[in-house]
Amino acid sequence: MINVLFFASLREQLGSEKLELSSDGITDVQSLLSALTKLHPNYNNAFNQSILVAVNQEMSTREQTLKPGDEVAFFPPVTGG
Amino acid sequence: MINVLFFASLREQLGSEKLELSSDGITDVQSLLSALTKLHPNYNNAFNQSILVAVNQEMSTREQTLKPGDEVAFFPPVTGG
Amino acid sequence: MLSTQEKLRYSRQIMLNKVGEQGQLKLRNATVLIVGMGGLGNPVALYLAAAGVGKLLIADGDEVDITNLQRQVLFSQQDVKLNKADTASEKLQLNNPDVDIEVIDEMLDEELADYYIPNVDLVIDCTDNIAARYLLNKACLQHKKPLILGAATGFDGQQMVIDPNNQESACYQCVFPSAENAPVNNCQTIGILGPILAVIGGVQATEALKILMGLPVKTNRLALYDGLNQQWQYFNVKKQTSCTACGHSK
Amino acid sequence: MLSTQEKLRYSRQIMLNKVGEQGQLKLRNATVLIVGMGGLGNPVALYLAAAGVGKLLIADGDEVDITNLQRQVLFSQQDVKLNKADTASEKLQLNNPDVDIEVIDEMLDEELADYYIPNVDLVIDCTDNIAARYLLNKACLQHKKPLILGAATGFDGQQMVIDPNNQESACYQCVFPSAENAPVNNCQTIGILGPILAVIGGVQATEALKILMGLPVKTNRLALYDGLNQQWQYFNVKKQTSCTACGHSK
Repeated sequence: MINVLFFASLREQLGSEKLELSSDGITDVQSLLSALTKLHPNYNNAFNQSILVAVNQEMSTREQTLKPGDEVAFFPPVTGG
Repeated sequence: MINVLFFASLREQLGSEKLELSSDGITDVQSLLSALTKLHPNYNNAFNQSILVAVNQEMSTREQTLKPGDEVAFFPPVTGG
Repeated sequence: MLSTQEKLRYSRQIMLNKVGEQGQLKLRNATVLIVGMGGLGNPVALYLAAAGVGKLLIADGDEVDITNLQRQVLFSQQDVKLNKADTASEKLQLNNPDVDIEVIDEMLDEELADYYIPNVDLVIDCTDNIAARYLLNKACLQHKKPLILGAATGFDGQQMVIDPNNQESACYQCVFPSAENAPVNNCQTIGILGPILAVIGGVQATEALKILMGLPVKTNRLALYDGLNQQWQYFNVKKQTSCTACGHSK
Repeated sequence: MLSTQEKLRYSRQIMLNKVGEQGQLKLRNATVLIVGMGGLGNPVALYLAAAGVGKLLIADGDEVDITNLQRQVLFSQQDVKLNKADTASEKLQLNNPDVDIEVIDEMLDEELADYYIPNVDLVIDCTDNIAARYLLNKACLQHKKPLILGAATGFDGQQMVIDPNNQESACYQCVFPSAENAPVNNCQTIGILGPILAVIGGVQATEALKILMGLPVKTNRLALYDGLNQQWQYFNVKKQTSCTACGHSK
C-alpha cells in the first residue's frame, strides 16, 4: 500500500485528507498521480497545478521512485505575502 | 523501554530532548519521575515545579500507569501573555 | 447586506470559499470579548479589528509600562502610564472606524465577567496569570461561550479551544487541575521573546474568526509551540469527569 | 554597553538566558533588510523594531490600498495611496525611536539587492510573488546572507530558513525548481485570512532574532501551516546538486 496525504488548500480542494492505494503498478510519484487521477477524475485539475510532493517527510519530485509502505504527501506551493 | 521526551523550556532546562529508560520497576508516571531523578539528581528541581505530562500524546497525570513502549512527554505549563 | 465599501475593504477574505459575503456578515454581527490587552491581546485585537468583527470588548486594568514596549506593538513611549485598553481602543479605532470598540478599563473579576460574557459570541483569553484563566474558564462554562486560550513566556507558547456547548469538550481545569503548585511564571518574572506572541495571538485570532464564521475548530487538544526549536507539538485532552470545573463532581 | 534606559526597555528579553545583555547588544548592532511591507512585512517589522534591532531597511514600492487594510495592520484608511515603506517607517519610528529605519520606496530589483544586501546581517523575504523570491534567493546566495522565507495565502502558510554560509543548506530553488508552472497565487488573486500572516510573520521574526543573537535555527526544512486544520507539518529538504541556483550546475 501507498499512504497518500493531502495538506492545506489541496486537502480542501480535493475534499480528502488521506487515502490508501494499492502499490501495484506504482513505481514513482508520477505513476501514483496517474493512478489517483484514474480513480478520481476530478483530481485532474488539482494535479495540473504546480504542486509539491514529499515522500516520507522529505521533499521530492515526480521522478521519485516509490515502494510499498511509503507515505506520499501533496500540498500546494504558497508564494503570497 | 519507556521513551521519555522533554519539550519547550524543560528541554532547555534539563539540556536533554529525549532519552530511553528501561521499563523495569516503572509502573506509572510517578515512578518514572523517581527513576529519572535517581539517574539524574539534577532533574530534581525541574520535577518539583508544576509540570505537565502526556502519555502517547494524550494529557495524563502522575498516576497514569505505564507499559513498555509508552512515550511519555514532559513540558511546563505556560500561563503568561 | 454588505455595503460596496465593505465588499471592497474585506474583499481579500470575502473571496475565500470558506468566508464569502455570508462569513463577512457573520463577522460584522459578532461581539468578541478580549481579556487582557498586553502581549497577546495586542495582535489579537489588531487582526480582529482589521477583519471587521462588529464589536470588540477589550478589558485591561493595567497601565502601559516601558518594559511592555519590547513586545506590545500597539503602544509607544508616549503611552506609558495610560490605561492599556483605552490606548489600544484609540489606535484600533483609527485602523478600522467600522468596528465598535467598548473599553473595560479594569481587571475582569467575576462580577464583570458575569455582566459582559452573556452578551458576547466568544471570549479570548489573553491574560497573564492562572487565576484569571481559571476565572474566565469558569465563567465561559457557565454562560456556554467558546473560550480561546493562549499563553506565552520565554520562547514557548500554548493554545487550546474550549467549547462549553460541546458536552465532550475538555476545559482549562481538565489540563491544569491544581491551583496549589500553580506556576507564577509570567512575562514579568521569566521574560519573553516578543514575536512568540504574534504566533500565539495569530493562532487565537484565526480560531476566533473560524468560530464566528461557523467553521469547525479543534477542541480537546493542547497545542505547544517551542520557538527555540521552531516546532509545534499536539496533545489530546480528554474531558475529566473528576474536573472540579466541568466534570460530574463540580 | 547598554544604557540604563535600554536595560529597562528590553528587560523582558534580556532576562532570558538565551538573550542576556550580550544578545541585546547583538540586536542593537544588527542590520536587517525586510523586503515587502505588506501582510508579512507588517508584523515582522513591528516585532523587530520593538525588540530593538539597530537598523531596519524596509523595501516596498507599493502604495497602501483599501483592500490591504483587512490584514496590513500598520496601515489605516488615511494612509491609502501613500507608499507602504514610507508609511510603515513613520509608525515604526514612533513605536521605537531607538531604531534606525531606512526606507527603500521601490521594488527591490537585482541592482538594489546587490547594493543593499552586502551591508546587512540577514534578509527577510516578505514578498508576494515567486519572481521576487527567486531574485532574493539568488542575491542572498551570492552575498552569503541568511534568508528567512515566509509565504501565506488563504488559510495556509509556509516558512523556511536558508543559510548560504552552510554548504549543505538547501535554497529556495531546491524546493521550487521550476519557474515554468510557477503559481500566480497571491493574496490579490486567491485571498487570505489576515491572522495567518501574524503567525507566519511571527515565526519569521523569531527566527530573525535567533540568527542575529547567534542561536541555532533549522535549515533544510520546509514548514507548512494549515490554519483551517490548525496544524503544522514539517518536511526535510536536501540541497539539490542539480539546483540551478545553489548546486554544482549553477
